[in-house]
Amino acid sequence: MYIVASLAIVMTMCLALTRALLGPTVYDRVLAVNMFGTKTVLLLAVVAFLNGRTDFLDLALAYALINFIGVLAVLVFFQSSRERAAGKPGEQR
Amino acid sequence: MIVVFSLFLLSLLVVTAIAIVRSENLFSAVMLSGIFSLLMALNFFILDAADVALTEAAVGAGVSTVLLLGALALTPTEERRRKRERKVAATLVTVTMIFLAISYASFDQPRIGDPDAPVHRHVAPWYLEQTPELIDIPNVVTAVLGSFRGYDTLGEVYVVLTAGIGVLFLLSAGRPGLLPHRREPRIESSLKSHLIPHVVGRVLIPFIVLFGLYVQFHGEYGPGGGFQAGAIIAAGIILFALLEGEGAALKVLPPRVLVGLAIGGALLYLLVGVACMLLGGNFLDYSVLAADPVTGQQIGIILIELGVGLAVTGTLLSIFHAFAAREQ
Amino acid sequence: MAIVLDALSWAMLVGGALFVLIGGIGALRMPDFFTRMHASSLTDSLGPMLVLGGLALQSGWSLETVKVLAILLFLLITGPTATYALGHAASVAGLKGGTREYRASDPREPRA
Amino acid sequence: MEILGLYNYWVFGALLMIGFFALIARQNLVKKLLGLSIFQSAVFLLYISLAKVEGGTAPIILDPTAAEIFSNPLPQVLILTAIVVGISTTALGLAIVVRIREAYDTIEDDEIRRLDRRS
Repeated sequence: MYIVASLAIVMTMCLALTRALLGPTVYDRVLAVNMFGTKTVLLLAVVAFLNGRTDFLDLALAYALINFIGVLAVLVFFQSSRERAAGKPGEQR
Repeated sequence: MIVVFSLFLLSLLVVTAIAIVRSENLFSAVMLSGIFSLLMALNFFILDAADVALTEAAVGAGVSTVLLLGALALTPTEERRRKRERKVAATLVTVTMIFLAISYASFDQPRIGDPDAPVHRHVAPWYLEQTPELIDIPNVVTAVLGSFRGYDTLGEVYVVLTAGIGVLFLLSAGRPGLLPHRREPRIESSLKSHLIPHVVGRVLIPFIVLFGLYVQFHGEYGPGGGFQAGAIIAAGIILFALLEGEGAALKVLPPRVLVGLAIGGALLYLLVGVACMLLGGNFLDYSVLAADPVTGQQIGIILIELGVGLAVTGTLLSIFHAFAAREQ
Repeated sequence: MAIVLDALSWAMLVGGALFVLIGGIGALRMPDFFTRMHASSLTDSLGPMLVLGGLALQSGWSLETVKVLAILLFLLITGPTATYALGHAASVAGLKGGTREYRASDPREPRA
Repeated sequence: MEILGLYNYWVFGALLMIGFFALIARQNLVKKLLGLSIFQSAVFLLYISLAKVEGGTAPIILDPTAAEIFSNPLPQVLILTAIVVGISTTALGLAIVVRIREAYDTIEDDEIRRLDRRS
């Protein structure tokens, strides 16, 4: 059963990767990366059970906590590049 | 069955790498390299390297994306389009030839996972055999990292520190002082105006730092150690900087403190080694730190892991702030 | 009792895997960004709930259960937040919904 | 099955060469750095693949009396430190790119060389 679950997750990762490759907008890529991160957490958890080394759940926990930062960093990047494009005063480039 | 996964994930790795090189927009290349890092961690995990996978997770998910985006904010994100050049074709041919040569050479290599391969016949069995006896901690990786090959790790910590100092030098040129100083308040790019991410992020920060501390001090018993913990804690504080604006993060942890952490951590490692010499042992031979050699080894490993954690946190955060300060 | 729990956890695992897969297909096949986000975000909450719930039932009552539930908790907090933030950013940037293909007038990649 | 045991080497070779290609054929300096980090990851993958022992598990000995097979800890230690070193050296490279962009207003290698020749 673990095998079935992990196979489905790996298939989904494949689909998410395809979406990241196709784009077309930059938001699709960010969405795909976010999806990929969630699937990574799930796969790590399932494989930890599959191998019987459940002490390695720490890894999945690390990703569950940290993946969020990447998306937020992207948002800050968008925001600052929009501000810069709007030519806010005091922004010398 | 796990073999099939492994093959599949390895193939995805190659696809992603090709996509990174082909994409003309640097932003999407950075996004794809985030996926590359996730895949890399999964592959490490399936190849039984839990510690390495945790390191890749800690570094790749938080710090690496943030640094690349910080640099992209200072450079054009679009790669200039150009006609297909002759040089590209020639390179492609050369690269393919070398790839074929490597593949051909691989037929003489031991199969992956072969227990009789030369790698497994050298010092590794000795490490696995002696760790419970000499150091008595479950995680052999931490034992080798901290004690058996402590010299290597010392060198690596100083390489990280040197790279951090280099970044500070390069990015602080043209302004007074080496450290990025407190600046005039300005319109900062923070997520303060976004209520939901702001609240959720603030809830998350203590858990990330707590988890970092757990990884730091649980490194003897499970996957973890100073390098992973340093990267995770740095990621937590970077999250704070993203939410509250970079100035607020600098107020909590000023540049001086960060540089102090980096240098202090590296010095702590060195001083543990010197203390061993003063107590009559060899450099970085922790057995002399306590009456019982095994306890001495454990104390030594905990101390140097602490030094590594401090140095990595300080260096990564200094690098992050150096990029952010350049943005204005 | 044990067999019931076992069967329940297997059912949850397989069901969760199914939802995850459906979300993946949706994210690939849907026609525009917001519908794709719809497909992936809903299943990103339901899938982990079922998969990790199944794993928690498997592990009995131990430290592993706590860890699995912690992972689930963090995923449930961060996933929707990330989706909200992304959707907000996309709509502020002027990306329009509606079932049509990408048009050249849509904001594409940000320029610095 | 025997031949599949070599697959990791091929992936290593492919990644190595993809990174190398980006390093040589791409003019954009950030792209070159990304290529460098792919190159680096290829080496990481090779080391970790070598550390794998069939039927083994990660080298964390919870019960010293049990006769378990463990994978090789040494390459893992080397790569663990190398990952953190890798990100800091990448940051150093990015810092140099940022300075180049400020001095030349471009990060394309050929344009930089043209500007150099002109001055």
